[in-house]
Amino acid sequence: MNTITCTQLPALFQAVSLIFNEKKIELCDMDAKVGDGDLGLTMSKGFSALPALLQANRQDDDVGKTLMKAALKMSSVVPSTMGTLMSSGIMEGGKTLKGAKEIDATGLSAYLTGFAVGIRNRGKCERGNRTILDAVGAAADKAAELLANNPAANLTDIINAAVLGADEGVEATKNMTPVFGKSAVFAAKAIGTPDQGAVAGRYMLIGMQNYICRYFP
Amino acid sequence: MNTITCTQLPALFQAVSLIFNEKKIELCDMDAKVGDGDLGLTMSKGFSALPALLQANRQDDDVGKTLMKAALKMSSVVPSTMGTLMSSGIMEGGKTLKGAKEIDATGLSAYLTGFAVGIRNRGKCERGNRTILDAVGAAADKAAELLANNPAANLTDIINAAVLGADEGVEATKNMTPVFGKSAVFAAKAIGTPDQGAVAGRYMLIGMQNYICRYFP
Amino acid sequence: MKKVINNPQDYTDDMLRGIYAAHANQVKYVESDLRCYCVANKKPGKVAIVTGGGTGHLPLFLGYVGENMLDGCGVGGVFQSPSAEQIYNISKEVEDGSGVLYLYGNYTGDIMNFDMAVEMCEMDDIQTRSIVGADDVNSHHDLKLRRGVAGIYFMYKCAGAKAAQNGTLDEVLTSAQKAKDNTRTVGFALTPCIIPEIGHSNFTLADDEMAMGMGIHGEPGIWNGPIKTADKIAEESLKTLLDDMPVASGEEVCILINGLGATSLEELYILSGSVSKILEIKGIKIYRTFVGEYATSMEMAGASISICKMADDEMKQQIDMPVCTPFYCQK
Amino acid sequence: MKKVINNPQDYTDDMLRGIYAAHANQVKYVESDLRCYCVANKKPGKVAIVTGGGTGHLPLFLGYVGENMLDGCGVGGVFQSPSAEQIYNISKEVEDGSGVLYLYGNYTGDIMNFDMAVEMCEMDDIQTRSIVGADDVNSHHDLKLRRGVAGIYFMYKCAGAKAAQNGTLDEVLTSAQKAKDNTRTVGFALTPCIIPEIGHSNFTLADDEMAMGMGIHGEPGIWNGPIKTADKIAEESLKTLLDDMPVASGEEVCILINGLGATSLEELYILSGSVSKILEIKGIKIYRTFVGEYATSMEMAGASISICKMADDEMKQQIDMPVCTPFYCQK
Ligand SMILES: Nc1ncnc2c1ncn2[C@@H]1O[C@H](COP(=O)(O)OP(=O)(O)O)[C@@H](O)[C@H]1O
Ligand SMILES: Nc1ncnc2c1ncn2[C@@H]1O[C@H](COP(=O)(O)OP(=O)(O)O)[C@@H](O)[C@H]1O
Ligand SMILES: [Mg+2]
Ligand SMILES: [Mg+2]
Ligand SMILES: [Mg+2]
Ligand SMILES: [Mg+2]
Repeated sequence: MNTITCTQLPALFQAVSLIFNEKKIELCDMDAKVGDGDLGLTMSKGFSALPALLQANRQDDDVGKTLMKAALKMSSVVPSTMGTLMSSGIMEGGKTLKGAKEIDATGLSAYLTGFAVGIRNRGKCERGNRTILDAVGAAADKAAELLANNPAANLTDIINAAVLGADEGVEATKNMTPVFGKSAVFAAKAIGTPDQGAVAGRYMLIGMQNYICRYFP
Repeated sequence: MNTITCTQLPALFQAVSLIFNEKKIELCDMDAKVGDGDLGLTMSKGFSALPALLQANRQDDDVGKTLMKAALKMSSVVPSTMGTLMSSGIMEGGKTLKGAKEIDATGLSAYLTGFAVGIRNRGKCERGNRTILDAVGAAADKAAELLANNPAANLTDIINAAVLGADEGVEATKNMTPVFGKSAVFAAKAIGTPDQGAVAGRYMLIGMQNYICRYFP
Repeated sequence: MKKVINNPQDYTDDMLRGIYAAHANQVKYVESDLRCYCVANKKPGKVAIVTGGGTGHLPLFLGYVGENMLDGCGVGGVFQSPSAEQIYNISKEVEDGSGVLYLYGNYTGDIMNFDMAVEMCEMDDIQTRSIVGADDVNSHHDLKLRRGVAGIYFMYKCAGAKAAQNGTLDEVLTSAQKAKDNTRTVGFALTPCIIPEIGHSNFTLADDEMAMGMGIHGEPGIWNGPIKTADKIAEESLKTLLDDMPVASGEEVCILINGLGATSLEELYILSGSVSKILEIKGIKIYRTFVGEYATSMEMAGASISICKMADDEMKQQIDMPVCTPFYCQK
Repeated sequence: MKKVINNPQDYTDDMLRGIYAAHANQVKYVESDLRCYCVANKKPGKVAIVTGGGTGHLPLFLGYVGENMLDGCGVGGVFQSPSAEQIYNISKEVEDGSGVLYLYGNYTGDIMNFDMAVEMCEMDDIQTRSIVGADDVNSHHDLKLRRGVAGIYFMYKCAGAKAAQNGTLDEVLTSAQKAKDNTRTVGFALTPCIIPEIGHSNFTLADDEMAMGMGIHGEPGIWNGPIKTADKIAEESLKTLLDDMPVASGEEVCILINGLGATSLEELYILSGSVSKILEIKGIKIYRTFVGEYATSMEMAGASISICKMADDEMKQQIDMPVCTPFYCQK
């Protein structure tokens, strides 16, 4: 069936960890230009730990609760800004799935919206602040729009729409001025390049896309 | 008369301060090679202050008490090793003149011996330790010897003998190993050059010689 | 990198092991996690105060855990936040029915993790309040966006005193807030510091240069230029401080002259003397002067000047309350 | 020279002015001489303890003047002795019929001036005793010729406690002597410091080098070489210390990990952890651990490790006695 079960969650995020391992240096370099240069390290460290945490913290067959619990543990592994934001996103996304035994297209769209809400709440940020929210918020919107227009859309349709939204979101950050974190100090330097957190958000979605397109083509 | 009175004490030590002003750099450089390089400064600072202190602290017409009191004040001006030693020497030298209204040849010889005793007591040093004592001790001995052999010796004879003794004393320090103070740390460097404290002791005597030879030729 | 360390990766934990070995009768850790730092003997029933932040600022943050000050501290890696779970575990240990105040510096990573810990405490019905130190005037014109630096000491002192006197959670928060509202800091750096795992400094200053307004992680300041005399630095700093928070002639303040790590106590007292001279001319009374290392940046050279206006008598009593931690005793 | 100062010539007096302004209720000066540093309120009738030495080592020497520690301190210029007259004037102020103990470091200039002060006191029938700290093992094989460094803290602590308990002059001296006999120190430097009036450092060390056994004025040590790990430094230092003064398994010691100025507290605790690990293996019990800046050399980087063997219960009580000075509080 075209749904992701609790058993598959580790593999889903294994795909995310793969892409962050690939992009580690690229993200560190981006971050070093305007911040402390740890972004690639924390992303790959956090998502590398997540599959095992999903395994170890499986809550019955509840995908929502499992995501929430594992994400909380992941935040301890990488308590940096982006580590905490990613964990908060997954926790809030998981909350939308609480009680569900599997993730279908509607569930995935809800998860993505929840993820963006989690980021917004944790970061106390708004769209346009040049953060990861600009990528994942646009992604969630695009996915929700697709589902509204096409209630028969499947998991692959949803994640493809989300990645498209993230592409646009990342592009848009190029003209935004940072207001948060270490980059804010170097605001001038940032203009013209995309926000590194937004780029990381997009990579996370691409990692999920890689898995979904392969197993639910 | 061939004696130094209380009124003349400031001028006597003015002559000493003159020579230390001339030799300031030379003494600093010597000291810097094996110590902290302050010797020239402290000698010129201390002896420059002394004439006024002798003036201000004149005790009736007692040359001994006047020297003791002024030297104590001088030690506050330059509380470094050599400053304290010089003050202690003058104080102990002054003690031998306590009650005297003037310094004659016998008095000068006694003063020089007392000066050396003051240094030895304060420094807890012995001859041969490569210190100022090696210069002023030899000077006092030479002066006392002269006086013993020639009871009619005058002030000039005494101070000339003292300077001769100091010359020999300084020369002898070239082959001595330092045991005290900052130079002790650099013992090896010291060999072959005279001890800077001994050189300073000799200059003090030459300063006195300059005055005495001029006023009591 | 000239540091007395072992493996740079073990910097934080080696430091903590040293601290626990030295002060076993005063502090302990929970959940087998060295970074969950708690007071050994908590006064029962009182409001708990928990702080936290990155390593590299000793005695900040953990150094203020102790009698009449704080109850716990989440210890992050060098210049990194502790995790929400660590903060939560500490809170569970030190909370004793009267709630927990989270009092820490205004840094994104810390805020997020403390906020997350708040949510975790809520699930356990542990009452929490949060407040951040944000005293560094030169870091932002907007009060809310300023970073927290040495001035947090006054918040610790006042909140700690109120909690020691069995104030309620909201009263303790109010004391912290009052200290915050009345505290401003200006800092400057002379030399950078080195993060052990990175091994080289993240900025340089020429041999005769200082950086006014630089942050304790090396965040750029408002000017870099030739180093000024203590008198001139005091003058410029006090102008910045008093423009931002006016103090009238006759009013009383505490001053805190804080060393960033490598600046000698001799220099701090010279600077303190400069500050007190200027305040005297302005007719501003000094209630108490604190001089020393209160919030450092490892071996960074430089200092900060904080002013805390004495709002009322209660605040003075809080400032005067004796405290005792392994790192800081006041009688 | 990166220092927060005004005119280098005013370094010592500017510092003193800052100190008196900050701590007017605890300390004062006499004879209108800033360098005659005395406790403001002396406990009547007790033996007075007077120390002194050059400026540049804060909190040494004057920082230990205060409740249950010392009563006065002659303050010299940077690395220079105070004058005999200053020491004498301080003695007259703080002596109260029970005599004065002179307790200072084993340096020629200081010895001469304290000895001269002894003679001046004798003329006034003030009873004196003198003892010097000489704990630096690497400075000389002959115990009598060793210079005094951070270990003098234990002498201050024990003598101060005995005087506070109204011990006689000879009893106070005995307590100081017992602390001296049981204390040994080893130090090392990583970077030099600069005398303000000179303006440049008097030695250099390569970027990866340390100097084992170097003195606090930069006196050469026993080796210069690549910097070692904290564990290795602790190992070598303890070997030197314990070879010089054996401590049997089961015996108790205090340890003092002292920063020379620019070395961070984080590093000092890492080193302290290394020391305590090794002592534990040897079965030597640690009665108390002191970590911080106790005797510095302005902005020199480096540290020293002192061991003070607990000779008896009285000594432990003396070590435990609460003290409070403007620079140092222990509860
Ligand atoms: N308050 C915030 N809300 C949302 N995202 C934020 C916030 N602050 C920072 N970010 C994101 O985090 C990224 C930086 O992450 P990271 O390198 O972990 O932070 P740090 O500056 O703590 O090293 C930024 O590019 C931005 O996308
Ligand atoms: N204990 C001592 N007794 C006599 N003379 C001494 C003693 N120690 C040092 N000196 C003399 O003092 C000289 C150094 O004087 P100074 O530069 O003032 O000392 P420092 O700078 O080492 O304190 C030495 O050359 C030596 O002649
Ligand atoms: Mg970063
Ligand atoms: Mg010298
Ligand atoms: Mg320091
Ligand atoms: Mg320091």
